[in-house]
Amino acid sequence: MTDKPLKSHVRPPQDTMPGGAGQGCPAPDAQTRSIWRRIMDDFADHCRARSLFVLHYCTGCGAIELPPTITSRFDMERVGITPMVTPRQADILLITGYLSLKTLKRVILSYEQMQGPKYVLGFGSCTINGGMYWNSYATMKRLDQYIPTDLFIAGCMPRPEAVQQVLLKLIEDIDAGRANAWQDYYRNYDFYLGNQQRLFGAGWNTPTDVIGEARHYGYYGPGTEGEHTRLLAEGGGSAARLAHAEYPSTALTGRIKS
Amino acid sequence: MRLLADIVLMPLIAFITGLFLVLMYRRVRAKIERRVGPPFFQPVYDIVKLFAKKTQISHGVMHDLSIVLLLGGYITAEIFLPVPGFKGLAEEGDLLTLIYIMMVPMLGLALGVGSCANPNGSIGISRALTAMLAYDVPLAVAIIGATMTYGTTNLVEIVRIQQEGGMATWGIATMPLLAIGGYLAVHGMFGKEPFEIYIAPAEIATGPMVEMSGKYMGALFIMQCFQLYTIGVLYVTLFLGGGENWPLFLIKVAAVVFISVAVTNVYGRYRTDKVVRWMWKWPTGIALLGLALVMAK
Amino acid sequence: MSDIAPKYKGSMLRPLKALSFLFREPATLPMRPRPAAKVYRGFHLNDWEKCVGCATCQQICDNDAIRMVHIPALPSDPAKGIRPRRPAIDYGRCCWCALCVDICPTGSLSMSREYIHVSRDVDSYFILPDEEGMHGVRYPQGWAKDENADLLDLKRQEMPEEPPQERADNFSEICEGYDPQTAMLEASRCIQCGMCHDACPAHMHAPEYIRAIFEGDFEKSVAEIYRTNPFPQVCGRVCTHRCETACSIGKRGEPVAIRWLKRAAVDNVPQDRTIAIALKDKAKTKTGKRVAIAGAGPAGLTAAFDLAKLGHEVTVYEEKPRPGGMMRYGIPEYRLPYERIDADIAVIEAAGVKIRCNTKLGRDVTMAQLKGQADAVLLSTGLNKGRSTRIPGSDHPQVRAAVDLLARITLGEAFDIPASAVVIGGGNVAFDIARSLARLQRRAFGKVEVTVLALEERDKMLADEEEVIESAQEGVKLINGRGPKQVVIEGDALKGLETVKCLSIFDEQGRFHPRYDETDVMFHPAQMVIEAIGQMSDVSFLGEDLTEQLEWSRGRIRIDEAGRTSVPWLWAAGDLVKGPDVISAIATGHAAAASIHAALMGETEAREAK
Amino acid sequence: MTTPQVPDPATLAPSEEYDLYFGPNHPGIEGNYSVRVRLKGDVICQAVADGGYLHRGFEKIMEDRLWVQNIALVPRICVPDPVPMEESYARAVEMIGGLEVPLRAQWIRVLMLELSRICAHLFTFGGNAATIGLYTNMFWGVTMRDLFLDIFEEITGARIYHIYITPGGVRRDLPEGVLERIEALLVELEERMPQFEDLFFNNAVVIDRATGTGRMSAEEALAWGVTGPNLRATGVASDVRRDDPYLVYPQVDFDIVTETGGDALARMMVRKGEVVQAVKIVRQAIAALRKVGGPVRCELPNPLAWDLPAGDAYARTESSKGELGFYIVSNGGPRPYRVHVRGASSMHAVQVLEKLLVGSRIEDVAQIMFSLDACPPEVDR
Amino acid sequence: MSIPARLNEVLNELPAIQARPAGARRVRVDVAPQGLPALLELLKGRLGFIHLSAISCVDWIEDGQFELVYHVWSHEMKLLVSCHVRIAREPGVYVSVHDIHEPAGFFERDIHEMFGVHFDGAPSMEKFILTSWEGPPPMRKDFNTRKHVEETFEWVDYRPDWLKDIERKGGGIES
Repeated sequence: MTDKPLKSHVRPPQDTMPGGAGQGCPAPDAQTRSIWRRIMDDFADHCRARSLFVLHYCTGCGAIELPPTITSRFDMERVGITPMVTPRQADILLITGYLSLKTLKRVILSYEQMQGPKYVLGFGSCTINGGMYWNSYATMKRLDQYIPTDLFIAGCMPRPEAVQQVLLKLIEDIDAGRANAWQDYYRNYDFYLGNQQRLFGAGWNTPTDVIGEARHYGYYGPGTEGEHTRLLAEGGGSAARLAHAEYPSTALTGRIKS
Repeated sequence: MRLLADIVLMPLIAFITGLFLVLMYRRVRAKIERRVGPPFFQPVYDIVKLFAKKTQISHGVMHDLSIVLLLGGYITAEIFLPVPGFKGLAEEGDLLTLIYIMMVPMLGLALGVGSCANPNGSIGISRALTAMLAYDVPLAVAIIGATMTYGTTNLVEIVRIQQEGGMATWGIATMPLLAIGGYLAVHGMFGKEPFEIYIAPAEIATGPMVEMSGKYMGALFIMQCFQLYTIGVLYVTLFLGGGENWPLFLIKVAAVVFISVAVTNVYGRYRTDKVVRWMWKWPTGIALLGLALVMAK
Repeated sequence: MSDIAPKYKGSMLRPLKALSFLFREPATLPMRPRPAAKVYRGFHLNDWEKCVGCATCQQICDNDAIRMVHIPALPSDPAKGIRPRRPAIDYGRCCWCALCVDICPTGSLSMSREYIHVSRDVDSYFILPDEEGMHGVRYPQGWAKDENADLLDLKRQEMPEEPPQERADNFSEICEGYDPQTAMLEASRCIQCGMCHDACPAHMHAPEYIRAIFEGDFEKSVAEIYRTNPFPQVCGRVCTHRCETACSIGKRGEPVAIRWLKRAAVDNVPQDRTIAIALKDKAKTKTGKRVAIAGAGPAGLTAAFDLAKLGHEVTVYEEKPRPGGMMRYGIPEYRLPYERIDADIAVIEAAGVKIRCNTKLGRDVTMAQLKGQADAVLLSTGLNKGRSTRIPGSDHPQVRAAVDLLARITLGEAFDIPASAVVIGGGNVAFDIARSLARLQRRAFGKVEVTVLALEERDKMLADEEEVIESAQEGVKLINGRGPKQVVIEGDALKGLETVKCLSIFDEQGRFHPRYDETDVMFHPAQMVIEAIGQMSDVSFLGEDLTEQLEWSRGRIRIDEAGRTSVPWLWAAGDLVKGPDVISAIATGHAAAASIHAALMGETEAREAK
Repeated sequence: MTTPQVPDPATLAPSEEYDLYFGPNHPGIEGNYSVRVRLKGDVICQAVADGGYLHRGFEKIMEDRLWVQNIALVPRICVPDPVPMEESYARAVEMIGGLEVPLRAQWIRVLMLELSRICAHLFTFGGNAATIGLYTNMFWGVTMRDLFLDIFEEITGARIYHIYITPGGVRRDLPEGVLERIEALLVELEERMPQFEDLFFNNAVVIDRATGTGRMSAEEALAWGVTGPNLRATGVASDVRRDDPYLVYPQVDFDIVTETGGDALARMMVRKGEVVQAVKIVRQAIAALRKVGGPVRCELPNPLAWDLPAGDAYARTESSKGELGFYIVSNGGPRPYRVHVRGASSMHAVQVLEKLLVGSRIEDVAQIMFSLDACPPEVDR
Repeated sequence: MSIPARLNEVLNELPAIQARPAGARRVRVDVAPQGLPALLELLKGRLGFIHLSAISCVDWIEDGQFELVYHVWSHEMKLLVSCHVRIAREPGVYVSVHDIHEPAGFFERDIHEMFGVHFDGAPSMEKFILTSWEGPPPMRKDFNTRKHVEETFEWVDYRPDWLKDIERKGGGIES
């Protein structure tokens, strides 16, 4: 917690997440694409919506309702949802409730290792405004400050049917091309990084080169770099990236592929 | 020209059949687990989704090359398989060529995983190679027995012999012990429980696949389709009389795969050393016995 | 490991039995939400009709998930304990424990069986629950409280009382008061919602002094009481306790015995400590200002106490031989023993207030004299004359005013105790005189013949419920729904009272305008008829000049909010301006004192500024 | 765009040692937990448990809440088996405050505890099977458990976090007809048990994998502080329900299930036996509840003004994982002065696990952890 | 409720020990800090108190003391003895009983990171749970978690439509 930047982090104005109930998050370039691209994208979205791999990571207590959701009684494979083992293979990151700060680091790491399009679902009160553990020194309070979150679901913890509904809603959003919150991580990386640094100190760093990826994939926005990302460079840039050993996850890292 | 068409069509048919086999695998599994299972197009959705990923992590040239080897190996293998209505290169190649080609993907995978620097992947691939060593012994015995029985290594010839003689000349009738031993080896080749040591999610986090993402993962999914199909066809060719016509042929292939994917659901996985010992004990023993019978004839 | 023979062998074939599930029905449920269980703890429901905005849910909430939202459109009624606010729930905090439901004093909160809310809009997780459900779809009710789940204690601690046979012929105090232990138990029932504070005319800090009692700190409790009320002994016994009417616990159960707790607080602190506590914030310096107060009732003495504490020199003029006003001369001793009034007044006197008794305004001292002696004058002479029904025969000498008789009883002045009497009126004063008379009758004749004739029906009585019950125990008869017609006089002797049935009391505008069924006549034989239908003031002492100077409004002196009259040096307080009851009198006393102080000090400042 | 500095096992000589992080994001880990293992080949030569991923600071935030408010917090300490948490907290408070729990409430609590034990064990069967690739059993086990969760929902209004047991009793009486439905469910469980036997407990592959895995002797187990089913699997018949009985357990007839193997298999078998015993206890509770009436909670003061007398108490409960302890200190105030939770897994999820892993192989890590039934949230608290 | 004779006998052998029954199968023993290892040793050796159920730490900040409570259980006697020791809050150092009861290692490590009590001779005093925590030991009474949270995190400022509507009409959230 040393020398944390204590500035209040207001999301930059070039916000790509208009929010609003049911509005989802349409891609910014939705109207400018060619017809052929649109057909292709619609087809891809159609398949994406029907094949979702959930990262097998029990981050918090809500994970206890995942086995029922996945298994026979509520069988989510009916809509193509299966658990997957590593962040590399997964599409959905379920944040099943509270995140201790120690876990939050791993979650951010796992999230960065996932390949876009990727989706984050926040379970229950704890991910929205601190929930049950609002006065605990050990847990984070608002998930969407640290990683872009597609949907929240009310409950403590949400029961399998509720999990089912959030997944169905996500499918609907993907199908309609509205679930693009993940691009916001690239476009407003400075915002997210700033909040992360506030918790983990200015020396916080991850093995993934988010700015480089943003440039490469064309998600670079005015909010990608800022005062917080400068701290990354000051810390020695990529050389200061944390060794995997300190923040283990099943997946390691690799290079950007065109 | 005909060859060119075959080269395109045979892998395509293999792929489509493979998709059905994957669907069957997942549906069977779901049934035994007391649930409904995935929708009809699930295998397609999965593959398209993976190829439509917008970001992609690579681990270097070897990683990319491995995918080429992986898919290339199987696509080549498909062309060497004797299937009804297509000639491909089945006439030119033979059983041994096919076996060799079928090893290529695994080696390709090993190559790719090696460049990922993930210990889980490395352990997985070493396990996969160990498993290969284990099931290759009974498989080799079975193949030797089969070639001795049929007197040829030419796959087209093997199929022709069985089809001309009717069901009584099918490998499963003429050399039942070899067929059993061979089937156990094939089950090992599928990599299903109790021999599913190199994926083992709970142990090494899916082993070789741990660093695979997006298109690479998609390639592995396609490989799974080819794998089920290829191994199924190989067994059908050796022991079940090959394909007289497409419907019958597909039924046979599906039956071979079905038994394997059904049985896998009721066992856990053995340890690596136990797999080797078991493979070298039971299937190999049975196959050797079968071989002895064949030689005695 | 191999040294132990394996106990279990296992089979390769038996697991294959599981393959039979290939041909069985799956256990999978249809892909739609199931209806939740009958007691499911889903989203909150709130019955806005029942909810009073007491915020108890907010207090019990583990997670600080409940916020009270002020909604101007809702009715607000402090006297009934209703606030225009409702709980809003933050589903970014809620843990669905339903403790808020279990504690809700009104029972308005419950939980529905609705449990799905999916959105990426964080704002949609903050909701104001009503009966409509989270998405405007009514779901059946889930978790609601039952007897076992209720976290509140709806029964108050029993007040030990003298049994009727022991108290019926004497004037000793009926209620014995809580002992400290019982008081603490009773105090523990309080949920600190503060409705009592809002309802109290004097805005007493009831939650604070109850909390102090719960903590066993009676001295702190007394200190809290003295912030707003210098008559704890009196109010602890005879207050009209509007606080208890407003009490949230009273919505479903018996309200917290706030009045008895006040009594318990002062009863359990010695008098010298009480004085020390009450005078802790007394000003060290004198202001040199003098204030004269006419009438040593609760309003006058309250103002006197406040002003004396602020450093003014205060003199109170009282017509009767002892100070206390209606508290002493209007309330029977069995309800409020005289030494209790003395105790409260002793504290006030200790603050430096001078009380001159037997000094009747207009007779012994004039208004002009007062004005000459003091910088400000406060009138708090109260309502000292009984109202008359003015029915035929009401001018007979055996038709008496209740206040008059009660004062005589206190003064010990003899009067002929009638063997039978009827009391006209249904308020507390009617019962006071009826029960006093009953005691005297029992002492004199060994039997009781007192009848109370109330205009109201039994369930709408103005008097306190315990008055009605206790008087019945003591032999007082009560007849409801009767209005007086005439006093029956034969010759000079009063024979009794004729009454008619009362059909309705108020007209459409809500004004007092009773309608009678003149055909339904009843005769009540009695030797004495007592009128207890209200009091009025006698302000003849003002003198003509002053009466003309003053502005009047409906027979009362017109005053501003703080009690100042149109004459700059004159204030008025107590029953003269509001009430009649003790706590309102105290409230007006405070207001007048504050106003007088501000005026006096303002003058000083203005002078200093020059 | 750099790759991290991690030794690549493929480039190391086979004799060299390397570290492998097992978890927290790993399907072979129960919950959110991590074990760093040092491997030589695929044999573990050192294991270091790394917890705290589920740390919420319960003990601290409980000091910040009223006695009654804490009932909402306690079940969250151990998610798979929440009822013993509620019971322990309530009992410790009752011990300090001298509260008498009505007889009916005691029986209801026994019913809840044993149903929760069945749930937890069914869940563990499933997890245990999944670690060795027998996913079918996991699906069956979780599905069976879900039917019990329906019963919980019916009684308490929630599937997992029941918040039902409160100091002095339980929050509300059982709903109409629930006893019959429990009975029917027990019958169904008994019908299913042979299927589990066929698939899992008699499966040669499973037995091959579990025999000798993570073995400890009775002496070791006692010295290491192992409790519960894990201790009983080494042959020590120790059970808090018998040794330090609470509620109406002295009146309950049940056997303490023991095994002698001390390995993963024995632990599994003990749990199987305990499910059978739990069914027996639930039946007795149902019979008793049909006879015993009366209130289900003693009189409690207003929760907003409840000062528990000063004192301390240590309540022990037999949870599905072992001995669960709640040490509560009251300084006479409205909130606990100190709550210390001895998670039932604190021993076998950390020290014991570290010891058992040494010398075993990488493929057995998950199995050992699941067979010990380690519950990370109650270790991290 | 009384203390079993066998236990009394053993307790009498040690100086400066106060014991009293504390409920069914519970005995509370207060012992001076230097006497605890001997007490545990004796209980373990003579009466079979081999199971260390837990070590609890209580921060009596007003007394400037930490209270350590060792809960030991005897499978033979079916009795739980809670041994209470009070040590000075500063510097907060005590001895490890790991050599007598192996489970002590876990609890001592836990108390070390939660309260900052150092145990001499413990096998590990490394952090286990709070590996990335740099603040004071959080279970100490002088660490205010609510204050810490308010300083470190921000809450959602909800602005739903219904609230805006009410605010327009002059209402709003009451503090």
